[in-house]
Amino acid sequence: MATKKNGPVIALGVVLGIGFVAPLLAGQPLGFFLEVTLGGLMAGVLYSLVALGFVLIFKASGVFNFAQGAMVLFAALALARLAEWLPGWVGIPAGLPALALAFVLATGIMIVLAMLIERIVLRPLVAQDPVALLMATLGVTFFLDGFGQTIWGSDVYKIDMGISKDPTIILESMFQGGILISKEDLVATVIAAVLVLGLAIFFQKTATGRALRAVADDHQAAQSIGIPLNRIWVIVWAVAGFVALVAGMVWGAKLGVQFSLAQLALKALPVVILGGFTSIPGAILGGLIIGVGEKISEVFLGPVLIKAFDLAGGGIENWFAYVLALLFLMVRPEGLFGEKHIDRV
Amino acid sequence: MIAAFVRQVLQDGRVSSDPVQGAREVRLCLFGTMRGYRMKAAYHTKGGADVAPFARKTSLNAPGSGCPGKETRQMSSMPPASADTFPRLLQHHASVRPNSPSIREKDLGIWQTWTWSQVLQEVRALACGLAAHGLTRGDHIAIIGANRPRVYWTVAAAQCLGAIPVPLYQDAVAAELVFVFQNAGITHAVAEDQEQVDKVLEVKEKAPGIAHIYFDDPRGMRHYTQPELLGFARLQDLGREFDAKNPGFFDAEVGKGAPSDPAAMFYTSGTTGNPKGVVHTHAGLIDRARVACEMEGLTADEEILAYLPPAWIGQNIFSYAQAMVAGFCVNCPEAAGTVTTDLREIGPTYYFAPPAILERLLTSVTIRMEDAGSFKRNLFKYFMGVANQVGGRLLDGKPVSPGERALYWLGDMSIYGPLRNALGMSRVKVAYTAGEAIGPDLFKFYRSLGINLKQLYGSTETAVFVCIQPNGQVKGDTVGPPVKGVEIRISDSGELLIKSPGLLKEYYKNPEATAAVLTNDGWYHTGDAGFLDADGHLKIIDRAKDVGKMSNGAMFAPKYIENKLKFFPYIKEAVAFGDKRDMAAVFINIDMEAVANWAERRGLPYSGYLDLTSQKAVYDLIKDCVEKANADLAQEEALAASQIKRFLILHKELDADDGELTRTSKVRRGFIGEKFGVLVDAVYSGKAEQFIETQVKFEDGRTGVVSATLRIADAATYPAVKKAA
Amino acid sequence: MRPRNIGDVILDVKNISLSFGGVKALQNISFDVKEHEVRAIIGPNGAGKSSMLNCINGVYHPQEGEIVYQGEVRRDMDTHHAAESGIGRTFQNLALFKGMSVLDNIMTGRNLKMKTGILAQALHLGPARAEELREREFVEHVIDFLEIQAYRKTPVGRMPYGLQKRVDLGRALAAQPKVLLLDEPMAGMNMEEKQDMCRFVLDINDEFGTTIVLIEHDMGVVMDISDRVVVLDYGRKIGDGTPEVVRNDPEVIKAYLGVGH
Amino acid sequence: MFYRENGQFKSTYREDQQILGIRQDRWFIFGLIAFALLVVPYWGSDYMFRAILIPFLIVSLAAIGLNLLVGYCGQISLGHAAFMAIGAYAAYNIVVHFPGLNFIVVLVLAGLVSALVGILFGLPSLQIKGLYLGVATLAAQFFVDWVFARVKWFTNYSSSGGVSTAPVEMFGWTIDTPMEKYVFILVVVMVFTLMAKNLVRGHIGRSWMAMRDMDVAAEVIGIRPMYAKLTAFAVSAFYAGVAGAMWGFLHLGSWEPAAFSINFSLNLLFMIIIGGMGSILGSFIGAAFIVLLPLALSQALPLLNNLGLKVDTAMASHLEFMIFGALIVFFLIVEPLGIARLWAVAKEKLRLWPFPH
Repeated sequence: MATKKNGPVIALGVVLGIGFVAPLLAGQPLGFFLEVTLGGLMAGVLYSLVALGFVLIFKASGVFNFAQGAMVLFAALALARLAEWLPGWVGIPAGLPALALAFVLATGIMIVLAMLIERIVLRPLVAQDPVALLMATLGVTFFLDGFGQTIWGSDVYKIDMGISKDPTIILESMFQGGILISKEDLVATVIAAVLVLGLAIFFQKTATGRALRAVADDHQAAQSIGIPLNRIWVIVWAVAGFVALVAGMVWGAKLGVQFSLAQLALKALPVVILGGFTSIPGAILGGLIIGVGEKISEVFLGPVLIKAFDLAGGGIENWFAYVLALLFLMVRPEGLFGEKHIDRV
Repeated sequence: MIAAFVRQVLQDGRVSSDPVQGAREVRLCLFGTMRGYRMKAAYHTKGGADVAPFARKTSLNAPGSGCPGKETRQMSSMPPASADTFPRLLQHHASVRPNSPSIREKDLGIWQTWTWSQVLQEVRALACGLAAHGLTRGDHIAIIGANRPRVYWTVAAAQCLGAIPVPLYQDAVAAELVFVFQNAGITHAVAEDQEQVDKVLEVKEKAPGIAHIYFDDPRGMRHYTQPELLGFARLQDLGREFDAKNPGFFDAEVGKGAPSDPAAMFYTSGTTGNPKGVVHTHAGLIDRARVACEMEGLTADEEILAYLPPAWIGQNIFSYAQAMVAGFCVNCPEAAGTVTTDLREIGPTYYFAPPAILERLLTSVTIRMEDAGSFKRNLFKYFMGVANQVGGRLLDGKPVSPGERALYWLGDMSIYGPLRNALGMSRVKVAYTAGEAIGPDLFKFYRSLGINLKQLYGSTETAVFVCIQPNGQVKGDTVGPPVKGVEIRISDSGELLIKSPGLLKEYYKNPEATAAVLTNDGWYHTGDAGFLDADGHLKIIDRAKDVGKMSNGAMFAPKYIENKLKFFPYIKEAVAFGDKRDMAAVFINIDMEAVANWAERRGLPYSGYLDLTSQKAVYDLIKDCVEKANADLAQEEALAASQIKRFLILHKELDADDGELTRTSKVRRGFIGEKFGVLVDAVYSGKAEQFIETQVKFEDGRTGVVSATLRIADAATYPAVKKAA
Repeated sequence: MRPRNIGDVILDVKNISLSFGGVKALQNISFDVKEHEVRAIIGPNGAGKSSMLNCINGVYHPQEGEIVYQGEVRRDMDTHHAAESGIGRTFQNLALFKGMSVLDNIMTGRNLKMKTGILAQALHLGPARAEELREREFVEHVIDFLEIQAYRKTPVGRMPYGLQKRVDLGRALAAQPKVLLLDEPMAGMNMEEKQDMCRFVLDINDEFGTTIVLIEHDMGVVMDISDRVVVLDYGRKIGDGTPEVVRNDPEVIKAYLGVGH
Repeated sequence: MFYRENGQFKSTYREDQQILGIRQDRWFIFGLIAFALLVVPYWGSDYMFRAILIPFLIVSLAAIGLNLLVGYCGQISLGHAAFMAIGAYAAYNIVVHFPGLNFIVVLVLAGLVSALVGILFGLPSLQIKGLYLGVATLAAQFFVDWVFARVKWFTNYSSSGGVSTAPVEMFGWTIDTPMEKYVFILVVVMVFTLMAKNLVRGHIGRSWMAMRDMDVAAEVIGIRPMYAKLTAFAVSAFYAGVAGAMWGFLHLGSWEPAAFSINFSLNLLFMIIIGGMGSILGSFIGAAFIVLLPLALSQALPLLNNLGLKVDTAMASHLEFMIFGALIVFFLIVEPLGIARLWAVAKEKLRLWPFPH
């Protein structure tokens, strides 16, 4: 059906359309709008990174991993603290070299974590109701939050990627005042793009990747041709752990590593609903839509709402993603790119 | 299922040699023996109240236990003498306790209850309906079905009209029923359901006298068009109409009834030929029921579960006659598969079970306890040991030390109480067992739990109650003294003769059979051999025809001796010789499993059955058993002479395939005596060992030869104990 | 032989076609069911038998055709309306409420007849309680009828398979259906259980006059208990008539009976 | 072991269907109630009422509400604290606009408002289920959080964004001491528990469980999914609303929107997972567990420190997180029906004692 193919386009169109109309209503310049949009896209990249982890795990094991946010926090904490401690332990110079080594170590930690979760939590719960699995990952979330802060500490930590925090102004010629953009965000975008590209290659070209796809398509069939499910799950969780680490690094660098990271990561939930639970492109596009939508609605819709309802400030971005996802669920539960097969009544 | 099982059990106790031709003589005799424990036969003097705070009070308020106040109160609850027929008893209770429960049935998930006045209404409607269909005084009405209120109402309704109810086993096949229907001249039949109706219709082809068939459960009956069929509810509707038109009819019919009228007829099979209809009168049944009620102090508050076949006289006595006399409530289970649950729910205060059922219950307890964790198992073991020591004495009102009492109380909290609850016997005040010999351990198990289980002796012809073990005088190997109204005499041949108000009136239309058992001066020949012990308790030994005499003239009861031995776990079978000889001797089959276990525990090596049987240690083990049995026998003056002097352990297991056992696993004493003649000769010629070669049939049909040199051992005997009466 | 009392057409399926995204599950199926009869639907696996039942009671909505039930014409039913107008249903793969006891499962089948409001229930007020007790008694008759008294309070999951099938039947019976759709009521049963189930099906038909539409694989059972048989094969109807007629229909023999029979 | 059921037979359906069918259970529960009502008020300390009993009881009520939805009807909710918030703010506004209204009426009205919103947020459940519904309820949580944080009308334009309440009054009785609060809450919770029990044993409860266990079969036998699910949402939100109003008025006294955050929601969920899904008793057990564990941990701190383990309060709260998380996983794997199920098994064992289960 026509509407289905055009769905993603229409959705993005609607979000951007609101954005175009809103500044006109508010009498804001277009350059500011573009700046906001770009800012939203950058934030969206971060959402996409977390959402990627969700999608990977859901595709391969049908588990709705509520703990992805906790994994992001855990990975970011590990990275930040290791980078801080390593110079003292092994005499490696602080700064980028320490960060690089910390990244390698943190990757190892996330892989071990993935194996433990698979062994201790998932394997005993195999073939359970999806809701039970969701709740199990809720348990994992709490455990990781507590565990991470116990071993890594619970203050706010920095990840210094050596990129200047100074904003750059681009397109000065086209718009009055140009558009403010942060280098950090640019780097984050690049990293995300590289990661996505890497994942795409991994899934398309490597034998393991193909096995993963086979598992995602049909568990039983995959098992019957000899693909060991348990190993696949470990790999997927490990990959998701790695994705979490990258997200944690980028996010941590931007916002600082702290407990609220885990909560922010919850935003990835509406992202995957928008994009579809099983689609990697969906996760990316969904993240972008939410990121842009949030910023635009906050900046442009916020004042309108504040005026109309006499609000004590904006904060629309706190719920925008969820309500958008909710509306989406009512209209198009399989998401933008998701498979038609859906848990419908 | 249970009914069928019980019937099987009850039939096993009978003497009929033909297992197929469904003879169902139910003899409640008991071949009790005692092992391992011994209770003094002294009458206890303590009153119920101060016997044991730890034992439940209900089990101890025995009449004659020095508690007169209680006794008179119980007596006064008995109906007046004017209520001398069952219909009048029904009317009495309906007026005295109209709103007390009379009968319950678990139906549609709850215990549907009818009060005495409701039951009277139901019976009245039913009787009038039957009358409208021509059932009159002296007619016979067949009742086939499981325990349901309507079965009992039909009995009462027939009795109101002066007709005679004939309850029949619901698992009997049509062919078995034909004779009964013809013999009794049955005109009306009440069948429980489609299955029973089909059966009666089949019988009708050979017994065309059947004019009316009523069915209780209408399921599946929609398409039956036979004119003689009518639903139970319709019959009662008919009765109500009839009653409305003839208002005085019912009471007049009840008024016409006399205590000497026949009240019911129970078919029982002899050893040969057709079944015989045992005719009992109102007076006989009511008298026996009343005497037993008074003796046990049964009141209108008792609850009983009716789960045995209604065609068996015991069921009629416990669940109809006694309920009618004492006015207590009868509970009918929901379905055959729910009896255990129903028993637990009701928790009867009055209970009967044949030994086989008690045995099965104990087995299930044992098996389930095997599965329990080690803590529970050890707890169970420990406290069952305590119960074994203390329980019986507490129940009998014998002295028990405070320490023992405390221990028993702990056991009661943790094991006995829960176990009684699980068995459905928490509230049991009186429980009876009868029908066959009950193993002393089995009997003691229930008693030590605090369940007042007692043995009784009786048969269809004697309306059950001949002897009952009184509270506080329960001896494992006797069935107690004769109850009030019963006279006992031992004939010169050793046969037990009985005179009792509850004796049968006659065998229906069978004067020869009647004359054979009932003498002109009113003595009934039981066919059982027995004697009264020093305390006046009856001890049943065997069927009279199986009892022989030793050459010195002393009584020789082989089955009694064999049973005594078989209660030892190590002895599987025993064959006793001694008839017309100067001493008693036995051949023994060891219980391979038990003895092998015993051998392993003691580290005794053996290579197989034959090897095990020839071991000296095994002979010593068995000798010990034999001597214990001798010690028991020495206690009985009449049997002291038949103590076992010599014994041997057979080299092969007695087997039905080799003709040594009947197909129902009873030893064929005569055949064995001939087959192993060399051994018999060797035993009586005093040899110490004897070689024998025996042909055996293997399971695959081949035959082979087993040969062995068997040791013959001597056993110590004891001087007869002379008892002061 | 059971005396029969078959009435007029109660359910008329006309030209039903059903497809799932290009897969044609049913193609132009028509047949009728008369009141009080036992109507069997047979056919190899994947013939569309269960889909047919699902169309009748509104689980699936056919793209074409109509269903006339008790004179009422409709393209598709909604499940609630189907249940309310007297169409009961059992399931091929047990669809019992696993967390509930036998009694509660069958009581739930009776829910349709229970009307008291939520507040009355919360307060257990007179009418709510009276209704509960009244319907309990009815349900007890069902339990009695199906001879599962011993399992009344057992969680259904703990019962043997054959008895679970009985509970499924009981749950459908509790609503006193006019038409009972039975989806392979004897699948996976041993001989004895099958006999019991046959007896129950016939007894239901006899005692309550319930019209029965059943899917069954056991040809012996079908030939024994059904009045008329519809034969489906790959979504098409290839035979219709009494067991005798169907048994001797060459096309049916070719498509179905010939294989392995 | 303590059960003696012989002779406890039922001769009417009413007896057979009563809530506490076994006499020994009846004694136990009545004993417990008598103890809670007659002994505890005179014996408990203020700390005990304020820190343990009051939160335990209120949170139990909310957990019962959540259990009705999740455990009985099978509809997941990750945002149940939002309904508590709605109840609390509704009660606040009712009291603001109708001062002097009997507090019981306020509670009921607050519950009703919450129930209405519950129906609204339950609407997606007609379309979606499982994980998707979980996200929808999260949306409710965040949206509600935002509304109460930002829309000044709801907080009566208080400058801080928080609200505070005066002591509750009704029938001339001012409920201001912890003991009085405890007694009032206890009675309310008892009444609502009884009503919940009545609901789940009635036909509405069966239709919920039917939806939970096998929704297609439920529809086929004539249960309307819309009715079943929306009533579950409504009742569940009603309970949460009442609990929320009591939490605000009787436990907190004054509060900010963060009082009913997503963490509260997740805690409620943990209560029913640990306590037992589909069990009223489980809701109490779970609530007790979640309320008591942090207290127990903080009590244990000095002990641990004495043992040489360096544990500070921050660490204790992390430890709490870990224990909760591990317990959730443990129960989902080992006993998905929670402690209530273990309790039921234990009871079954006692009934069968000395036989094994």
